[in-house]
Amino acid sequence: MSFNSRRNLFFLGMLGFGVLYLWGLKGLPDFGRYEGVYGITLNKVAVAQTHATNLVAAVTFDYRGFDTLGEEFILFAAVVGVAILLRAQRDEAATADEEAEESKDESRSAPHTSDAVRVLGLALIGPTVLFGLYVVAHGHLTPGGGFSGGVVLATAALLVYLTGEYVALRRVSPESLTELAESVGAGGYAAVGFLGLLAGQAFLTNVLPLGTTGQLNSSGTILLINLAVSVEVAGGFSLILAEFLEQTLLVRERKHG
Amino acid sequence: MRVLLPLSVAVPLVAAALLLAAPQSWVRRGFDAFAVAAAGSVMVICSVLLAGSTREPMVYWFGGWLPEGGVALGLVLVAEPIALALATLAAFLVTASLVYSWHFFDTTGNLFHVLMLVFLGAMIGFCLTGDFFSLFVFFELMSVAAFSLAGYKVEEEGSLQGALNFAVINSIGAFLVLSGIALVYGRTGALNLAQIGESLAGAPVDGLVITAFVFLIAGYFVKAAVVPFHFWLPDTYAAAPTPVCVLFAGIFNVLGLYAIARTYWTMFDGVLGAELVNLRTIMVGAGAVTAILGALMCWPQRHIKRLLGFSTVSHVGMFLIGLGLFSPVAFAGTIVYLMTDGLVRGSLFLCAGILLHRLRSVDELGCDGLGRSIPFTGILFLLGGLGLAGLPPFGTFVGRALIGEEAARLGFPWVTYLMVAVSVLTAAPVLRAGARVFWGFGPGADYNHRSEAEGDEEEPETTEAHETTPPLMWVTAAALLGVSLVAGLVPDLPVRLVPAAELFLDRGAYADLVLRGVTPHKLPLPPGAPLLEGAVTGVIAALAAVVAAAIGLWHAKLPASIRDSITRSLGPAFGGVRALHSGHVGDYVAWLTVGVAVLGGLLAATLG
Amino acid sequence: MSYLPFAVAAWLFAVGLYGIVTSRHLIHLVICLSVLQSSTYVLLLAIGYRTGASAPIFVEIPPGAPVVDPVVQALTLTNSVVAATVSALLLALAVQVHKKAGTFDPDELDILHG
Amino acid sequence: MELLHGLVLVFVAVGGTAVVLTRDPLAQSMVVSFYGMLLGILFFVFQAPDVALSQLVVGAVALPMMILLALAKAKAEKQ
Repeated sequence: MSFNSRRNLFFLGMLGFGVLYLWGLKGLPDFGRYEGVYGITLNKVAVAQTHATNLVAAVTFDYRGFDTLGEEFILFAAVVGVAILLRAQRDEAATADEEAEESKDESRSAPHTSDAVRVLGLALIGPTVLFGLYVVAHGHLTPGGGFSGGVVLATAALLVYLTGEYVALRRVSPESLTELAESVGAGGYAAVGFLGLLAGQAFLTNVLPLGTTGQLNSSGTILLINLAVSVEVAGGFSLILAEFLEQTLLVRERKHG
Repeated sequence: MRVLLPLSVAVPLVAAALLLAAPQSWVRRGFDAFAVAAAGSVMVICSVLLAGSTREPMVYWFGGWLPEGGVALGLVLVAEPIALALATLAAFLVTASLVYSWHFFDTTGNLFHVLMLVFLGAMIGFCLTGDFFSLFVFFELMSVAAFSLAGYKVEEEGSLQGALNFAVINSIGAFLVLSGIALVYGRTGALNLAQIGESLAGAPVDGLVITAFVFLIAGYFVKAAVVPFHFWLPDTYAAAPTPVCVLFAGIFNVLGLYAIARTYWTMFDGVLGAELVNLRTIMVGAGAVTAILGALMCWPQRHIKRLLGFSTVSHVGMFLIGLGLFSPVAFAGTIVYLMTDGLVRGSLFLCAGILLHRLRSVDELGCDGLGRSIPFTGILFLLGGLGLAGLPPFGTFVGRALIGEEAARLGFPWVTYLMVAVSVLTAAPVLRAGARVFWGFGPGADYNHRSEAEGDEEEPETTEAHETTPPLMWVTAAALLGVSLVAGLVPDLPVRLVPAAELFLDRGAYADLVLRGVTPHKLPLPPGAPLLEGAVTGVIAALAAVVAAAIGLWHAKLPASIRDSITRSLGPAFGGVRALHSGHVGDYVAWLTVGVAVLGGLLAATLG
Repeated sequence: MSYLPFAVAAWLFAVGLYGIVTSRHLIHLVICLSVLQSSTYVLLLAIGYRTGASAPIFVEIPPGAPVVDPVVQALTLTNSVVAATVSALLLALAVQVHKKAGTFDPDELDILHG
Repeated sequence: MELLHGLVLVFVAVGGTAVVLTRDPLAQSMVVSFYGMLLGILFFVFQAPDVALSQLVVGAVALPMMILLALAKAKAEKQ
């Protein structure tokens, strides 16, 4: 189809689609007047039942914990997918490595990063990690948790790359490290599920002591799951960024070398 | 027993996580053996659950959150026979694919196995869950694993483009489903399927109900590849790795249809049930269009995997007809049909994989006669073609006959003829390709075929041309065919399935089971109906397919006047339909939008 | 006013689709898909909103105080992080297509047809 | 409160449109970062601080970063 006929066909369809959607939305309760029975019930019982003050965390990691396990594995599968898709180029990367080593190219260690950027980046790593850990650890009490905290932690890993410590990091093989984080994160979540089975309860039952509401050490398995998720998310995002970055850096280096 | 329910989903997922952590220094066989063992044990778990559920359906509440006063707080898995039959099929196909790929990919590494296991866990979760949002989560999980598997052959341009089209269209489908879920949640304040069903029942049909239903149906139509949401399928199947194609053709598409049945029977039956007659017409119509279009598109294909892709589209259309009749008998027939047919199509894909392994190509014309050296694969391929046509005792004839009879009873007498014609039309090109490739029938390769489209772009999946076929490859292909054949020999198979189908279609019994823990009454087996007529039809269809294949091979020998009139009458329409399959993702999305609008218009006009 | 949040959700869905249909660059296309996805977040959160209610976090508010629906937030929260990784997967696909075909323009990708 | 809601919603609608209409992916990565921030603000106004936080780190930082990297990668390969 030509560009215009495709667009016109789309507009034709969108006319019907739009009318349908708007008609459907009219059937919703007015904005701000929602009284859903699920949410109302949880609002009444959740704090007492889970000892988590953040209801969203209670829903995500306890009541609907099995869903979140599925979501964890979506992330897991997507990250493995990125690794597969960029895999072919890893062979090229290996070739580039050999070439570089043969020529003993000094520029490899710090490609195109000025000292000012490096100092600033290095200085930011510590606070970023701390902030990430804080967000993760307080997920059951205040907004945050393993998902957002994990991304923040991955940002710290990115800072390491950007400041040029990338090649140093490569020596400890970030791929296998982040892959390990992936499986520990996803597997750890599932392990918490088996904890319930071992205690003779249902899968993913919150069998640990719930502690005092409002304390950091409370809400039982919610805290544990939060940690597992943060490992998974941080590992996943680092791996993705590394896969993309590796190529960019190496190709750039090859050109210079 | 009950504890096997969460394990059926958790085991493959945990196995995937463990496999990823396994050191890369493991030998390839280690990954293979571990993955096969994991998938095999999941198959055992599912079969045990299946056997148990036919005696007594079960539910499993995660985290111990039982429903209080009809309000579900947590998430639930529901073990009932139909869902478990599909889960068992999924586990069987994954195990078979992993066994098959034992010698198949000359690659190292574990990522392929990891994704296959995630895919398996997602399919089982999708079948068993009783929660609306979990259904979406496992839909997404399945899709994401599938995108990566479809693009596995990164050195091939077609594989990447196919995967990209697939990913974009399926993601839009998923967002449609999520929007539908949001609308339903806004109305009912519930996410548990049974609870939503009770909340919606008896309410008047309004815009929200229709829109939510259309969005959900359309989203699952994308997955099932119903026209005009089907464009991604041939692109993806043509280039995806063969073991993955087996899963796509055998189970992935039909799970989209399964989700539609779930959605309708647990949630919307109470509100849309009064308009069932109109809904039935729409569904049967959509199925018929899909079946015909897919069958016609099979003919010009010379790329065998793409041909099998279009035959999948066509057969999905027939399953949709069975499903859209909204009756227990037709539903039982549909389940039999889609399971046995999926096995046959899976086996055909495996044979195509052997071709790729031995001849480095799956181009019908390019391989003309080259398959003479592998006659056994050729026999399997031809048997598969006859299975597609519904030759007894392949189970396919049972399902088709049952759907046809029930359709006639419900006022669609033409459905039987349509289904026979469509299975002949999809089987004949397969037989034609088989006869040409494995025995060199028909004019030579230099003969000017009407199709100039994609020929041998496909790269082989193993590194060098092989002199022999590893036994595991054809054994798996034969096993899939064999199971389909045995299914047709089980006496009264459909009769045994009818009570399970009735349970599936009983919204009240489902809600009692999930929300109140009431085990449904065991339904008596209905009297067995002789399927003699269906068997005779099956034989006739197979013969017709052979004749049609012969015409396909030697149509140059037909009198010129007949050829000209065929070209004149069908040529332009054919060319037009083919041109729509442009490989352009923008086109596909435009068609998707139109499809939603048309579905919405039809439902609004008849139900609103 | 009470209809506006829902209309915005519908608008984002439509605009995202428009972007995908008319896109001439695969990376642009993937970003449009993420706009489309944001429509579902806006819809879910708009549905669960209650006028005058607080966020569902019982730190500075007494137990039993009216709060907005926590369920839609839980659904959106996990989704938004996961969606980013799926976008990464699509971007990786786009980059690989570009590597093989030498173009990001869907109009020039024509090996799949018929 | 009403006014604030309306204002942010309109910004989001305009922002989403701007993302789609920015045809150059490099420029688009900046616009999408801004759009991610707008969404974060909207979710905050909707009393969803959890979602707002994750939207900010993902939509305003991580996603644009990935787009830039993907573009850089494609460009580097071309040269």
